[in-house]
Amino acid sequence: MLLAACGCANDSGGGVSSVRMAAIRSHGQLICGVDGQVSGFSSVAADGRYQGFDVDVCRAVAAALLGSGNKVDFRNVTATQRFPAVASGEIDLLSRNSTVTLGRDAPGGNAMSFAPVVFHDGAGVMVPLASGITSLAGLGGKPICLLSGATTEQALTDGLRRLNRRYVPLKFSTIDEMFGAYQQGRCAAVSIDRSALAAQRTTFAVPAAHLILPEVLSKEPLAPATIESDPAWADAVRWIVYALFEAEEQGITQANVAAKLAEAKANPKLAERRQSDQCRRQLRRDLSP
Amino acid sequence: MNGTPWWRDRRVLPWLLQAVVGLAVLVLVALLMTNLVRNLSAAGLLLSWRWLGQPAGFDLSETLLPFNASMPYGRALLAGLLNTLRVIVIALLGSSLLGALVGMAAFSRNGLLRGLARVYVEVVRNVPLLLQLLFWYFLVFLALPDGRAALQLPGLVLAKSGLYLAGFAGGSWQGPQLLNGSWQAPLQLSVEFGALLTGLITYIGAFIAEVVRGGIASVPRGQWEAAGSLGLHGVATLRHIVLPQALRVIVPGLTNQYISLAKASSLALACGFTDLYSVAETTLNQTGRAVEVVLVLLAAYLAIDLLISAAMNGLNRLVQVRER
Amino acid sequence: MGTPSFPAKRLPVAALLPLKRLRAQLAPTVADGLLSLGLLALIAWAAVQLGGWAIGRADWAVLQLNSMLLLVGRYPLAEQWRLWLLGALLAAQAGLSWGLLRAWPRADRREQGQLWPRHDRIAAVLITLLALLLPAALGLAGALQGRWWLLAAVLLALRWAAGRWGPGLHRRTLKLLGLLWPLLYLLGFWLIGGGLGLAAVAPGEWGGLLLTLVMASFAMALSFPLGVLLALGRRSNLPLLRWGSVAYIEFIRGAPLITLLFIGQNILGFLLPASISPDRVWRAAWVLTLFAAAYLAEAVRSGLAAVPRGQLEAARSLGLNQAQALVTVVIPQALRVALPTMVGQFIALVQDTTLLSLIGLLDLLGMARGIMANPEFLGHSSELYLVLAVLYWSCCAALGLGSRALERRLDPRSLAGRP
Amino acid sequence: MIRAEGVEKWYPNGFHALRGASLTVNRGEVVVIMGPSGSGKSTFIRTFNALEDFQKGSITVDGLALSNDVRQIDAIRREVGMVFQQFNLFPHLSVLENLTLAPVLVRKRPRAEVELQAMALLERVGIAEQAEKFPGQLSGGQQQRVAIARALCMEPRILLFDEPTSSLDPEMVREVLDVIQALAAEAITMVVVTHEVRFARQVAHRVVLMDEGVVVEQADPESFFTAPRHERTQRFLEQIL
Repeated sequence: MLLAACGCANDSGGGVSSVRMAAIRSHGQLICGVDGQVSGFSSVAADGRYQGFDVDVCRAVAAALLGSGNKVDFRNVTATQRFPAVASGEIDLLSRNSTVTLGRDAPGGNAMSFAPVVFHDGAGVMVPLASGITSLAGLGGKPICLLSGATTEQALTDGLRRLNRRYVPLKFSTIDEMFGAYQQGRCAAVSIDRSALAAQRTTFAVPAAHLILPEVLSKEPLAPATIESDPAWADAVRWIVYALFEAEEQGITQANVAAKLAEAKANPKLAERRQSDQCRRQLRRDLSP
Repeated sequence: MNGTPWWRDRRVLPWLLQAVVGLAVLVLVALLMTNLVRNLSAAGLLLSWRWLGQPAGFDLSETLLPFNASMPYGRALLAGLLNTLRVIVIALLGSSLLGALVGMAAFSRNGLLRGLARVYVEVVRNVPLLLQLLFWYFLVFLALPDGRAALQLPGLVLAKSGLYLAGFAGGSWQGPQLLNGSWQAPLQLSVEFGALLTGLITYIGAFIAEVVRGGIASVPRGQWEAAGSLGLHGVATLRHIVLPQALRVIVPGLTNQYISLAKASSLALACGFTDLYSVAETTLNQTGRAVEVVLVLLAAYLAIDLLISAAMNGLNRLVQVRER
Repeated sequence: MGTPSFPAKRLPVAALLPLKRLRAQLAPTVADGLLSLGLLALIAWAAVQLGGWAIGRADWAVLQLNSMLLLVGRYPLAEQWRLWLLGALLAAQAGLSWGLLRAWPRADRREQGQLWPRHDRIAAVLITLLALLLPAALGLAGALQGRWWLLAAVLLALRWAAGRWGPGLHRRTLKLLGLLWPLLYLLGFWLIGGGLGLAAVAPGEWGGLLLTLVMASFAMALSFPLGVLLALGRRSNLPLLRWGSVAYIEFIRGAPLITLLFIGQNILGFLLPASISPDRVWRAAWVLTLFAAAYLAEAVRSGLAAVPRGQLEAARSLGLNQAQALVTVVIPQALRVALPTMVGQFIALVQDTTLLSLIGLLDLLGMARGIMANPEFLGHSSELYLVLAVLYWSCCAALGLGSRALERRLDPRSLAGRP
Repeated sequence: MIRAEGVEKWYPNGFHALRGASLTVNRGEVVVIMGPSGSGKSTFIRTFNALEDFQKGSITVDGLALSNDVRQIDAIRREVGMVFQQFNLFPHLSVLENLTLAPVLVRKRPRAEVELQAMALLERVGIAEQAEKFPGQLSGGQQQRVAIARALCMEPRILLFDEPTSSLDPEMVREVLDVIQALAAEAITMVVVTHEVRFARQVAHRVVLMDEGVVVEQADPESFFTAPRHERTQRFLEQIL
């Protein structure tokens, strides 16, 4: 199934329907936009290699398309730069813990084509334990540090509005500075995705001195995104991501992929296999000039 | 005069050169524009201003214009613009004052004062503004104590939560007061605003000091001597004789500094202040309207520049006329 | 404040006794004396605070641990020898040029024949001290310290050698040596970026001081010819060229750099076909270049305005065509007049590279901001700010000093042959 | 050598500077042009090497008709040297470099050869010892002599002098005029705009009076100064003598 899915995606790229895939092929590299500074999602190791969950998605797509997970040109994009970078065609794929929202998916604005959700996050709030604040309601009228342009901002605004409370937003352009200001005590709380809160808290001198409030302000489904005007390319990415899900469920890894393949070949009645072969033939017919 | 081939005719050549350059620029612009239109339409982002009326969904702090999340983007940008203007106006006055003082200090008889003025100008001008803004915000203002421990001066309290100034409230003069552990005052500024103002004023002030110094130095030495022989003392000479003449040189230099101040105010996002640029970035993020947002930014700053230029040109005319 | 006076009117203090001199400087009047006392107290207080901090609370570990990050960013460790090689070549070239400048003074120079004028001796001692003390003070590893010493040694040795044997060189050889700078420039980009047999290092991996210097030097080198062309365009009597240049210059000068960088990062992609996707670093480099060109054009324009019309006429009447006349006669004179303003713009450009950190690039400031955010070093950002301020200040001040030295060197010639 | 007929010129601001000026200069002849200021004499000789364009009439220089052909203009400028009132030496080049610049760049001659010739020329105008100095370090008279040497270094067939002594201090006028006089003895074709009556009497083969953009009178120096035929010449001479 993994290979089949990859195969489908692989072949559809050779045709004329996806300008972008043709460009990636001729370029020999996948240009992938990542954050580059969020440990766990995308960061740079001491040897200069990119690592993390978002990075792995990029590598998987490159492997499926170009045969090697190393044929990726990683570009760090800020929260502000990410969608214009996709829309303008600068980057082929955005894998930068970006939340799927209606506004970003719908035509007219940040018209993105989102791949399946790869991470379920939610906006959260962290406060110093010493402040005595234990719930969202305690934040009324207080300054809260935010990341400029992140979805958490809207979630927080809505969350407090439901409680009939307002707050003083302090916006920063980088995660680093936002947490810097928070640690210096400028704001009563800091708000961003709970995964990032948890990750950042572990780096604090005394992690236990900070409390992540129980309220989850929003659902933040994170997904890779591609340009909307190239559905074939979006399809390819979607199925590569599905293939990753499938591989994880079936326990297929780089180490045992050859064995699993042999197993699948030994059992020709495997329905999925046939189906995927059909899919491949069909695609070839469709796409051959 | 006849029989000259056109490609060697000096009446034709200038036009030929212009035509070639013009054509090259035209082709380049046409190419870029074609790409722009194609890429924008592919992304469904063809120029449109309807989004200006849609609710912004984000909140802004410290706006002159009342604003909340349900108000439209257009109003958010306007609020940002007003904040930018507020920074520019206050910083403009502050840096002019500081610059004038330091510029005049360069002519003090007191060697120590002269030296300090020189050191201030040389240090501040050669360190990037952005670094200075970060320094003021993270190292100075965020390091302020809060609550009871806050820095208390007559009529002014400096705390991490903000700057509190005395002022008229409810018809009476009121100083900052501590209520339930948080300060209250008729006039409150955020530390972000304070850091931005301090950074801009000290930085631009150093450049203005140089302009002022240059202006005073441009007044011939004979003017000082003439005033001295009339019995005028130093300060009076400066005020009545030298400065009016120096202004002729100073005002054009000031114009440049004011314009660069206006542009430098866009670095507000480095210290967390909500100015036009910062609102524009958030807006871009929410709407994806990169081209429109940039057009708004360019138009706004260009308008501010033109406004300053026009005002300063008026001032310049006044100064030059009085000279005659 | 102290009573203002015209500086030239000051007492001939050198003739007075030291104590009297001090009094004339610090307390010519009672009010001045009080002011001086206050200022002295302020300075003393600041010095005590700073000294106490530097000795007591400052923790330079943040610099020791991050020195390579600040210098070269994420530049691959295995390829860093290329940067050291480039550093050595630059030191060699700088030493060579310095020595030759002294060996070949203009016919009218005062220091003629002096191999080590006083300023040079001071500079040499400073360089030696810096190379010896700074790495040690930062507690760098032995191998790294050795490399810094080597760089300084190469610089001073070649300075000496060039000063010693430079006068014996043929004029033609000297001209060829002048070509070394652009050559080294190209070589530098090759060494940094790789390719042509060297492992490629993508611009995304350059960082810290390296990125700052690459960006600044790239923008300086390219904005220079662009700026000259724009200035010529603005002063041209061909309306299309003039108005085109004016429109460009005023547009760029009217917009804050951050919005232009914003265009480079967010809009440029829409303007280019999908097949062209320049790296984010190069986009920013080009934006900086185009930005600096507009400001440089204004500086050059003022220089061009200072060249009398007769110069062009004289050149044309000798049979030089327009281009030859501009290149050999008008532009060199204009540049000399514009030099101080131009260097001012270059200093501004070095400072402007810090804005790259606002668009997500890891220049020196961007790198430092990342390090400061690391909770491990929380509370020690003062040290970083101080070092950064000193670094930027040195770069800018060095440019300023260099330009003043160059001005002086050109000075006898600038006593123009104008009546 | 030079044949100008009915030259008319309007400046862009509408000023009618030349109103049909005509003049013929023969090979080896020294012509001095005089006239009140604003009479168009400078403009007139500047049309000879196309520093100024003109709208009507024709000019032939050394057999080549001046046209708008840039190649022809360059060819004429190579053969016509010019010395300016303000010297216009290149202040950023040494005296020697001032002389060698054009021959090396325009005539593509080897530098070493040009330098030899330049030194010889500097010797001739009496300032060889200043070759390495810069123009700013020379006196006005020395500068003008360098300018003459610079023009000669291109080996022109015609030399134009545009008020060469007008911006010199009185004591330096002589040294420059001596140089020009020596050149005249070598039978170089020269057109000199000047107010120096004594020079005109001694050196000129022909003196021309220009007024209001036309050539009013031309005659040999003797008759020009002693028996002017034209009423405007008489008035002019009364003013300057």
